[in-house]
Amino acid sequence: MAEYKLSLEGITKTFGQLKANDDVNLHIRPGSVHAILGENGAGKSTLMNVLFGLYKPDTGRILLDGKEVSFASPRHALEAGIGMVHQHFKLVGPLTVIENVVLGSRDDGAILNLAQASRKLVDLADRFGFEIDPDVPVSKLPVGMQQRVEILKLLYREVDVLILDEPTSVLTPSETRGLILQLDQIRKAGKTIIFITHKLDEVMEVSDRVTIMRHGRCVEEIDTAETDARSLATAMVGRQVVFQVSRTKHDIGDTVLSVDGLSARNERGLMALDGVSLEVRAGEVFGIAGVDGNGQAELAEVITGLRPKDAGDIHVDGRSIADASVAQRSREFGIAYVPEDRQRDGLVLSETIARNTILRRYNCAPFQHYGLMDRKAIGSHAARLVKAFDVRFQSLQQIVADLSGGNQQKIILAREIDTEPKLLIVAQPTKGLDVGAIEFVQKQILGQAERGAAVLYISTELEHLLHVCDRVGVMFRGRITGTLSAAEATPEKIGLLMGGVAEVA
Amino acid sequence: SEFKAAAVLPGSITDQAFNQVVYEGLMKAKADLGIEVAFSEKVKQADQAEAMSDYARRGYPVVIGAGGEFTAAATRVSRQFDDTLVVVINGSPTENVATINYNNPQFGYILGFIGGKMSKTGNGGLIAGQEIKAFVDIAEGFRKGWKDAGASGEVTITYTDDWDDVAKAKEATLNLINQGADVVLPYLDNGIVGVVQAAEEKDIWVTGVITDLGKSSPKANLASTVLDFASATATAIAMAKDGKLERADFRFNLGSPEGHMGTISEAVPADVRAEADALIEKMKAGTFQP
Amino acid sequence: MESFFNLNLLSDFLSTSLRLSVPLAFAALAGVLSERSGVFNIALEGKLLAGAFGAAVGAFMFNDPFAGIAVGMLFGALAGTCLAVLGVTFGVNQIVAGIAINIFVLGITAFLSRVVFGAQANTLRLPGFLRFEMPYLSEIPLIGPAIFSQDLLVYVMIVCVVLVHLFFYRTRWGLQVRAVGENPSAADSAGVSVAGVRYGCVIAAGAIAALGGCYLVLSQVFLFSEHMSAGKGFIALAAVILGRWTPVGALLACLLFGFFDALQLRLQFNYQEVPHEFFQMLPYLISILALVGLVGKPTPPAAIGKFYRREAR
Amino acid sequence: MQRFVNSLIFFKSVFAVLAALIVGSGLIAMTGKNPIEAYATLFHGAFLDYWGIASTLVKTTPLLLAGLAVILPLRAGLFNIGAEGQIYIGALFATAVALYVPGIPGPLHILLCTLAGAVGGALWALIPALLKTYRNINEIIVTLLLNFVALHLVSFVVSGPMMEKGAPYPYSEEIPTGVFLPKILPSTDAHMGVLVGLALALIMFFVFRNSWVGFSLQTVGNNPRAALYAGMSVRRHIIISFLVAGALAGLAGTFEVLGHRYRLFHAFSQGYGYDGIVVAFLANLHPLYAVLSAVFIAGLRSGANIMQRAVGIETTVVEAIQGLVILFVAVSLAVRYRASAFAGAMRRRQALDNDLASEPES
Ligand SMILES: Nc1ncnc2c1ncn2[C@@H]1O[C@H](COP(=O)(O)OP(=O)(O)OP(=O)(O)O)[C@@H](O)[C@H]1O
Ligand SMILES: Nc1ncnc2c1ncn2[C@@H]1O[C@H](COP(=O)(O)OP(=O)(O)OP(=O)(O)O)[C@@H](O)[C@H]1O
Ligand SMILES: [Mg+2]
Ligand SMILES: [Mg+2]
Repeated sequence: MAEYKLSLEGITKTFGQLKANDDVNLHIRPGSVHAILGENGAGKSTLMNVLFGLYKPDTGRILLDGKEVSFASPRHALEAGIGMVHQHFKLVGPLTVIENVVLGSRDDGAILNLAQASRKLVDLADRFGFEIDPDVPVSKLPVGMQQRVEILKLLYREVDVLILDEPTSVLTPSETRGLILQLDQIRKAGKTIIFITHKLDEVMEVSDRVTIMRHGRCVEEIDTAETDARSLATAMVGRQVVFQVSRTKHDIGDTVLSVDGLSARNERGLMALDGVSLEVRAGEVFGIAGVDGNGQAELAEVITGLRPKDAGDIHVDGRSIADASVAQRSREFGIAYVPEDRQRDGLVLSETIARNTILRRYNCAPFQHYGLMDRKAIGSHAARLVKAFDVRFQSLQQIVADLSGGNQQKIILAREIDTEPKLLIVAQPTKGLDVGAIEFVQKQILGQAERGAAVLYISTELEHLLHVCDRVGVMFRGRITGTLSAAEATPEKIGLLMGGVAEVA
Repeated sequence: SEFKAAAVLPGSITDQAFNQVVYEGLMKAKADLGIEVAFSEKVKQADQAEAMSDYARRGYPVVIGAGGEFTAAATRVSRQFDDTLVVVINGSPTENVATINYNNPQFGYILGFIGGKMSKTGNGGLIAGQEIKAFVDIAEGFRKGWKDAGASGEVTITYTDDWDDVAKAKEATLNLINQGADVVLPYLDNGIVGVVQAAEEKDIWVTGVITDLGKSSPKANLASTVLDFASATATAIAMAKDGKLERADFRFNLGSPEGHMGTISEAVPADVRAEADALIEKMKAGTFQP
Repeated sequence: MESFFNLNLLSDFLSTSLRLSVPLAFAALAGVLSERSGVFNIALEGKLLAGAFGAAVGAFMFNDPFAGIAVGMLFGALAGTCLAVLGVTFGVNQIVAGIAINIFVLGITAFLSRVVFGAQANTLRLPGFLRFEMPYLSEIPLIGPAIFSQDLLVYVMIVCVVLVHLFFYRTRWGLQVRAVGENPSAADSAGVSVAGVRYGCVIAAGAIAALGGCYLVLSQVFLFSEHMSAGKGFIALAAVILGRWTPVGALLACLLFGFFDALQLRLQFNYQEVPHEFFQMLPYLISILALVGLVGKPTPPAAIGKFYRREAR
Repeated sequence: MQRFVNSLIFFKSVFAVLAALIVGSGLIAMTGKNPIEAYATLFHGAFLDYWGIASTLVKTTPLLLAGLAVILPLRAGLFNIGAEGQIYIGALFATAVALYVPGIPGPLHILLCTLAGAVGGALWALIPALLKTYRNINEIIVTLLLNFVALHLVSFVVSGPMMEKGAPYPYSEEIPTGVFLPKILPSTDAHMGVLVGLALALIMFFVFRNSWVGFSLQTVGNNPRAALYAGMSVRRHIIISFLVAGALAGLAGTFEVLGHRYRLFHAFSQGYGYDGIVVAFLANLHPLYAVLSAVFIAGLRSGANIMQRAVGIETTVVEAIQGLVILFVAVSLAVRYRASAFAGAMRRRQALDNDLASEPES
């Protein structure tokens, strides 16, 4: 057996003028879990896409079991026993879960036998503690579920090398635990795992060895046992990172947002919000915890006007916003919103950075006069935002699709915060961000609270909530099952509420 | 210099019908008179005026527009080009333009008369691409003849909305047959083939008005007249060459070299033939006009 | 009106409806196949015509209708290959490519038909398929004569619909086609060859649409005439959408269309005093009404018409 | 530099045309004619000859307007296959006003007819727009089907209520000479419509590029969910873009009548609406390039007609060559992505300069 299961040697990949991977060398031992760490845009996904045959490298070679291979397409990689969970899901929306899982696999002959495949899949899911209905179209699933489908798709194929590109970013803590335990078993079965994540504790827990990437290069490779989270973070970002963004004391003011008995339906016509009431005051950060898909997204959408309500009332500064349009809520009532799915809802991917920074104010002064866009104003506005938020980019005329996920998120955040909102709603704002970026984003959000904005902070990441929020409400099946103050909230209490076990008055 | 003539045709010169016949007339004139000829086929309506004026500009003393839809454009073209004589086949009489027409009701009448005599069901059918004047006149004559023959039923008209769609024409004919028609008259271009096929398959009669269907389908042909646009075209060109074609309306009656009876089926009894012949004579003599 | 209740007439009427829908159905089925794989197929018209021409050439040269089918399908497949090369490999906008193919086929078939058949183009009677009565079945009242005494290609059409349906929903490749049409990048990552699937579908679609042209020539009129597809490819395109990109749905849509086309001929007959244009609008208006009446929205395959290039995001 | 790249791209299309013509010369040779002579006639007839230019301009008008009618809704992500029907209804409205609203001084009457034509087209386009917004019914199929309905409707009108008495063919009476559009080339058919088309293309270009309407339209087209989030009304955009597109197509029909046909003919459009799709795509949905592609196709058509008349080449050959040309040009446009990677790099470079120049001082 070769010393390395996989070796990537001298991989360079450029997009236009950007060197996304610059002479990268990576060696993976058989039967190990190898973590790859790096800031947003460091080139991790690009490297994995090269390995998986999706991208063709400019130079460099790949050795599998000591033999040089070259994958013209993912099919060849899969045939060689390499599988990948993509950061941005590669799922076919209208197809069911099981159809997505068996797609492209060639072991069941010409005729589809979905029933048999479903049984195999459900067995597999059980082993991970994943609950999944094989016959639902994937597009009807919440993001967290889709993530699970991605992982199951890979496990179902029984490949030798598993590439996992941020598989845990939308899983609940218990699901993450299930996955990590399973990864352990898979490794014990002799398989090799490449694991990309921004969560240092996960790295410390599962990996045997870590590679750190920065600006398209590998800057460090080290055995996990010989390092700790803090030094990993420093190596990754190139500076010291404060792990816990600390809250400075500030005053809580009058009620800004009050939601009263709000009910609404989701796309499938099912009750997604079922009589939700809550209040958020100026300067306060109110967290919404809960397993993904329990009505959090719908709550944000109803408040911002993107989804009609069935019943209930919403007041901002004491005025009802029931009849206000999306634009009015944003401009007159000062509601800013960072949506959960940034690529689907928050950005126009095929548009330039400059134009995306004015998306919600495109027809307001100073960006337009007499119907005409003011390019200068737009340009200087965009330039100011990207500078203030440290967005990594090449040009303001670059399309947003070419930015890494973290930088895309920064653009949305910059755009929303720049309006100095009265009410800031953020949904999963740190999803897929590196530690440095998380720190930055949380600081910005807290900064808004300090300025006097009311903040509604929706997240599935308990730890983040506990760091940032004054109060945390827990959602379960469209209801708020309990609200805890920062002082009384503990992961255990919240965990119980999230499962709907207890209802605290 | 040498005499030249040009024709602008809306359809294809191989359509076995109107366009092909006019084209053949042009070729006949070329052969008989030894003149230079030119033509444009499949000219879209929007380009018809342009095509005619282009020929005029190129110095053609005679430009023929094949079809009534050229009438409007012809007026303008002849206004613009004094030296060119514009001829429209099936056109409505227009100042400064020579129009060539047949006495269409006569042709329709005689076919309707024979058809009415021979129909067992008493029902006849007409199939046309579109509702154009020439056809409406034929249909009117046909109906009159049908009635005068003493047939009991109705004559119905179906429009296929496409002069060339053979399959559609065939289905339309089958439909007429299903409804009881046993004599049909097609007024189509390529579509005629479909009508004749249906008639042959269902063993009913067809009557040809433009071309002699007795030649292509002796089995189904009951009676045909020949609107010999080829001769008409050639005649017109010859007259123009001699400077005899006036800017006025020419009308060919049934029984002229340019428009006459074609094949009549053996199945038509002698007495019916005689009656028909008498009617033709009357029409020729001008004592009877349907 | 009485004639409507006459059993023979009704059965003739149904039979006409069916015959009018057959070429549409072949073309629509082809449309479903290629659009499900993500390739927009406005070239159906050209493929029908290419098939018709091929059928005539084959039957003329070899004096055998089966040779006609073979050559017709070959020509259709060639037109399909052309669309695939342009749309899948070169990334030419598929609508433009399709329109260009239509124009080209229209010209070249007319030109070549004059070369091949010469002056006899329209008097020719090519060998074709005749209707035959299925024993027993054709004696069923009403539908017997309408459905069970047609010619070979009608049954081929029905078999094709069933086969494509089974292919889509019961086979591994069918699943791949559906995936490629929805999300090529996901299918690619799952190890499906996007270009391979699209080539296969578009070429097969060319051959199937060509069968519609074969039907026109070998079953209906036994000769080739210029532009004999007469816009049927575009109606088929509408049927694809009306049938919601499913084989059976498309067939039903074509039958609906054929039914109302037959009905409009009949109504013209029965109501001579009503301007015929109103009846001629009928099939189109009914299709629109059918769309309005259907519940739920038809969603096209998401990737339809989009060129897939791996490294673009 | 940018301009140089653009001109390369432009020349690539020219090469494609040449390639198509070379392939087509095989066909011409098969008929026993001389290809070089034929092509010389085509080119000369389309672009150099006075009458030929006029005929090219006449054909350009409906092609350009129909092309714009396809481009506009596509910016918002909607496919208007219905320009053909909108042309018919526009022409119908315009003709009705021309014939039945007498006693108005010429220029005013022309204006009124033009307005009526635009309204007619817009109303016809409103049907698919409403069905799309309120019932989510695929606009491609509705516009396609409505084309046939419009065709039959006009056919009915001109062979019935509007038909000239005793006319040999279904067409309306001639419109009064007062509403004839002014000519731009004396004693030809070339009329003012082409100037209107050009002006509208310029306006559309300007609106797309510089106004917030262009911005929101494009956002709706690129990502409707994000558009909702940005506070744009997706419905309103759909409806308005269809209304305007319908009006543009309606103008195409109007100018056909007022410009050089002077009456409403049965089936007069013969596919301008579908040609508009080709124009739009060859122009890559750019309103100014649409002018070029419309002139190009118009020139091809009128040149081909002249070639047929002067050299005696069969139409079937001409049709096949037209198909070849469109195919080849389409290919050449698609192979652009290499060039455009280059163009993209240039753009970024230039943008970088912009960035530097406008960086706020600190
Ligand atoms: N297809 C592409 N076209 C152009 N640029 C690209 C493409 N894919 C990636 N990039 C660029 O390459 C760089 C590396 O991106 P990559 O997605 O590999 O980062 P990453 O390390 O995975 O970041 P993240 O943690 O945010 O996922 C980024 O600057 C990104 O904008
Ligand atoms: N860094 C910058 N500083 C100042 N102005 C800038 C900067 N970057 C871009 N701009 C200006 O902002 C404008 C808005 O960008 P946008 O993407 O809307 O341009 P555009 O309308 O697409 O231009 P084009 O038609 O050239 O593509 C740009 O036209 C440019 O003039
Ligand atoms: Mg990544
Ligand atoms: Mg730009």
